[in-house]
Amino acid sequence: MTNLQALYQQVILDHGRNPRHFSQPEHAQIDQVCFNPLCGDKIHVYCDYAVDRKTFQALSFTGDGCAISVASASLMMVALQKKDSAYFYEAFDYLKRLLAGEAVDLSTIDAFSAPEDIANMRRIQVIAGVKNFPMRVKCATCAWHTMAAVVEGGSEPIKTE
Amino acid sequence: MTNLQALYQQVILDHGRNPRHFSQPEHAQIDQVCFNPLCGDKIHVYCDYAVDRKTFQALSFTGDGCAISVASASLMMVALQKKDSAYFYEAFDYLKRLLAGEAVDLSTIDAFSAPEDIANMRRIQVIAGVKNFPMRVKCATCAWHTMAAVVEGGSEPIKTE
Amino acid sequence: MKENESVSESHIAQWRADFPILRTSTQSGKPLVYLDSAATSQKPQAVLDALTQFYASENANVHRGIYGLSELATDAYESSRRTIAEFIGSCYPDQLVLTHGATEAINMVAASYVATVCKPGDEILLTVMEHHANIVPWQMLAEEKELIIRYVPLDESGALDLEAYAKLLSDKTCMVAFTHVSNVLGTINPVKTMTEMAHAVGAKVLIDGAQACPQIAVDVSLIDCDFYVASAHKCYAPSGVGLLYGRPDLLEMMRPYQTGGSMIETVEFERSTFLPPPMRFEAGTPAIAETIAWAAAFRYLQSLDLDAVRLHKLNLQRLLHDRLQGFPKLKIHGHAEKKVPVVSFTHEVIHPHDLATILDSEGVAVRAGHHCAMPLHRYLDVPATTRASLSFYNDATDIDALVKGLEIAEELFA
Amino acid sequence: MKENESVSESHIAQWRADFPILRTSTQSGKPLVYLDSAATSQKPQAVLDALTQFYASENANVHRGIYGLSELATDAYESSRRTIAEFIGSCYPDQLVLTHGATEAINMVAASYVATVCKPGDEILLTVMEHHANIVPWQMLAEEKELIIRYVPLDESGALDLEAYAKLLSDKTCMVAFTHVSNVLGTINPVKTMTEMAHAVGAKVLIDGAQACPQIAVDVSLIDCDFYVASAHKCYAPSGVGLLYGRPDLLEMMRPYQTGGSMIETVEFERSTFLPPPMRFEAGTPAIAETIAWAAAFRYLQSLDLDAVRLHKLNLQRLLHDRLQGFPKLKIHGHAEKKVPVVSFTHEVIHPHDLATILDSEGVAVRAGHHCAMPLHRYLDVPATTRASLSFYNDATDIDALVKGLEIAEELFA
Ligand SMILES: Cc1ncc(COP(=O)(O)O)c(C=O)c1O
Ligand SMILES: Cc1ncc(COP(=O)(O)O)c(C=O)c1O
Repeated sequence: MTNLQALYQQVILDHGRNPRHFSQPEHAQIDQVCFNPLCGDKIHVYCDYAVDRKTFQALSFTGDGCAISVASASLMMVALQKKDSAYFYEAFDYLKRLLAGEAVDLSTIDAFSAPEDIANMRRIQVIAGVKNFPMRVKCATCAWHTMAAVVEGGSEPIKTE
Repeated sequence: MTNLQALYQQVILDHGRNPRHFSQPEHAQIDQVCFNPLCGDKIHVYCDYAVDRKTFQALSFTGDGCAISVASASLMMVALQKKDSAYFYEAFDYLKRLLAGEAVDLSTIDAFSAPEDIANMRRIQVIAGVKNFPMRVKCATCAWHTMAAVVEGGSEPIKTE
Repeated sequence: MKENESVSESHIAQWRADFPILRTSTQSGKPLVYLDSAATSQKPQAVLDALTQFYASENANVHRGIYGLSELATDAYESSRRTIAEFIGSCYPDQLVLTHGATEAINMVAASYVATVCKPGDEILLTVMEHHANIVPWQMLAEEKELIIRYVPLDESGALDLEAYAKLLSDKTCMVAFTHVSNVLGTINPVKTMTEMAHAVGAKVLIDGAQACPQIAVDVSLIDCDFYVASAHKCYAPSGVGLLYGRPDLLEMMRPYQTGGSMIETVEFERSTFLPPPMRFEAGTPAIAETIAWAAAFRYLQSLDLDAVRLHKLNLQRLLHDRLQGFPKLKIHGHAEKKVPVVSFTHEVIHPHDLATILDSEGVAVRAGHHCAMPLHRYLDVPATTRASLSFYNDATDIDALVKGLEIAEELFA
Repeated sequence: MKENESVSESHIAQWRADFPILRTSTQSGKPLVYLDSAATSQKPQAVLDALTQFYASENANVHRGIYGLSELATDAYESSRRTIAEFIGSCYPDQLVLTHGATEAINMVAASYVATVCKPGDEILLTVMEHHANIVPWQMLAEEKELIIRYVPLDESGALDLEAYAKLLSDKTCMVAFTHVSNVLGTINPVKTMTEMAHAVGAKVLIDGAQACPQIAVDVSLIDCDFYVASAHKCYAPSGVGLLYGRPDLLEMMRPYQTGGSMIETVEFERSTFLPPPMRFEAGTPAIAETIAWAAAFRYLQSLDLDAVRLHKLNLQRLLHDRLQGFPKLKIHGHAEKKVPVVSFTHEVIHPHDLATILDSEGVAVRAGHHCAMPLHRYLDVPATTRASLSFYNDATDIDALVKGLEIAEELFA
């Protein structure tokens, strides 16, 4: 598999073309936007919290972007439905380690014990193909940074470069 | 004679050190200044006209400058006493031809027929040594440009670079 | 040479050989196919030699020394000003201000000319195809001075809509600023006509020549514009230097922009007086070697068979359009009748960034994004485009490589 | 190494060998004796190589491309920013704005910071030894904003009069701007103390490091100044680039200076938003290769035995003063305790221009005039001076040549 094939694996192409949870709710408690001024890409993440103020009740996104950024956002959406911020940080940390080139053993991460969690994280593994394309890493993390801002309750638009 | 010796001939050193007609009159009809912003040199030329409005009645100068600019001003002063603007232009033209490297035959210039005129112009010849030092040509012509402004009746300070 | 005639291979091979970077390979191991000349041009050996020679044997500061080396440097610098002035058809080198780039030149005109002559309510007329450098300085000025900015729209082909332009011009228009050649669409604008029309209502004209200077013959005297700007780095020369041509009466009345050494006449503790143009606008030590190398780039260009260069670029442009039209899912933005070999396009399926990455893996360097023309992209209603911009050092094999890369991309995304 | 110890000849010979221009001869046929490093420094081979290598194998525009070459260029440019930041002791590269020179940097602070915070009647405190670049921008601002400029005088030795400085500081002082090292007197100013004193009255401090960066170790974090500026061309690097270090909170609140590409976040037809510092202040294509070559110059310097360099310059300075004191008709301006090997002098009989011409005929390049410090010359009551400014690539034979030239001049004018 060439670097390019590793980058554009079927999962990426599929999620890039048919992003999941891709919709703009009429009302969202939180609407956070990530904007890349150098290329013009823009991703909105919408979120409602459950009554416990912790669980992501409704989580969706919209935006214009390349296959990598849309697929990464879509995979994140799938993984985070009905999860909470602690889980998000675990997942983001996992992604960062993958992007740093680490071979992560999923079974060592307590947060990912349910079969569904493991399946989601396996899919997220394909995003790591971007590590050989430094200029594109920002595409892969754009939605995740936006999500971090959602969790931290910021309201300023997020920028990546 | 090296280029340097040709530049700093006795006449130049003498007029540089003891400039003739170097004084500031109490009242002068015309006070024209030449200023070189790049080196800070400044030369004032003072002039009164005779009743005919043509003959330079009183002509003197003051200023700070290098040996070349002061000597050239001094030699000009000597040459132009009691002369008129037509004569000045002849003399300036003569200087310009020398600076351009021409070997000028004084006897062909009608304006310089009196022995005194010829002696003055012979002395002015030494200024031509500056032609091998392009950065210094402006020093040699500073006073002359000022005099041209006097004759043309300008009142703006003259700048050379 | 006639149109449709082709340029001899040996000509093209020689031009390519003059540019050392074209012999290198990319990280993917493929030979470099450089299709991003609109962002910055590559530099011929003659320019590298001029830089090295200056630093190794003539380097001194200019306008300030009496000694021989400084005189040499000053002569080289000032004669470079003459060469550059000649190249854009400026009759007098005194009309040529050396800046640090096209961007600085536009900022200078906004701050030192327009800011002093405009009145609240006056209008600045731009076009929707401008580069940010020819938009943002005017927006800043408009905010400060309560001016109104209007934009000339495009027709279907990506050319300016001259009827709309005529209607937008009025006696309220104090400044019209437009690009000579679009960095996205490749369109060559009818600058002489547009200048005449602006002058007819009493407006002044600034032309952004950043993309024109490297591609087409420029003659500011013929165009009769008031200001013209360009950047060396797009003209086969080093970064860090650019030009502002100005009509002498306008330059004369303009207040200084930056202040400091070299532009002053006298400095006293209380106040200072300034030199006439162009020095008035060149504060501080200029980009000496870079300016000298810019003149070397112009001399290099002049040494080429210019008819052959022109024809070769025309052929490249046609070939590029033809080959791209072979991809039904690909849309080219910009089909103006007169254009340079700069083509921006979008793909129905593949995002410009993905395309650029895939092309890069084939050694093909194209740009993806908004190309510093966000408003134009908004106007075209696309978030980003992929741009291939060619120069005379490109050839048909470069276009083959682009096409092959596009095929690979379509396969991958099929 | 201890003081008075001498530096090995082979060390010095190696340094000289690193600078190709030092192997050339002047028009007079004499070997070049370059004593004008304060105007601009010469460039080592390492810098020429960095330029050539970039243009021949890495050239692309920065911050804009996805392809590998553009990534290489961007990395090289941004890592150069880090190198330059480190060199002046700036902890974070984000505090380092790349400008086109010290002059632009000062103009930027005047327009984008002081203009927005000062009130009519506020005072700007300068010193009488400032270069025009650190006077004229403040005069322009003072005129526009009704500010008052005051000047710190000198003591006999050519050092700043710190008592007078203390008295001039008040709660009206909004900005204090002074040079780190005088380009005429060679004086090294006590910048840390002066900064503390200014901060104690609530004033901000800009330090002009144009002469300091090439000569002494600079640590902006230690000095704790608010702004620091310098020029690459005086630091053994190309022309066309300079720096502005700024305290992050001040940079953050500063409005953009020039506007255009690269410094924007979004551009719409109506308005634009801007990137955070340092990008906010870097409109247009920067001097890419020149910045990369500047970092190469710093790396070259770091590769030297810095103790030996320091000692050698101290020895040169002493030797220069000693030898010049052998001419009773010659007056040295500037005997401060702490100084760099820059000496300006006047001669009772011989005008500085005549001296420079005579020295030039011996191959000795010195500067004559006001050195862009007219007010200082007025203050010293001399119309012009002759200046010999040395760097570590000079040696004792250069001083011999200067002395021989002075002897010839005195003979000629005897
Ligand atoms: C003390 C000082 N400040 C500022 C400058 C201006 O530097 P530049 O001309 O590179 O902008 C110089 C150099 O001429 C200088 O010596
Ligand atoms: C049309 C146009 N105008 C202006 C500019 C700005 O040029 P620079 O970045 O060299 O100042 C560019 C280049 O990016 C351009 O393409």
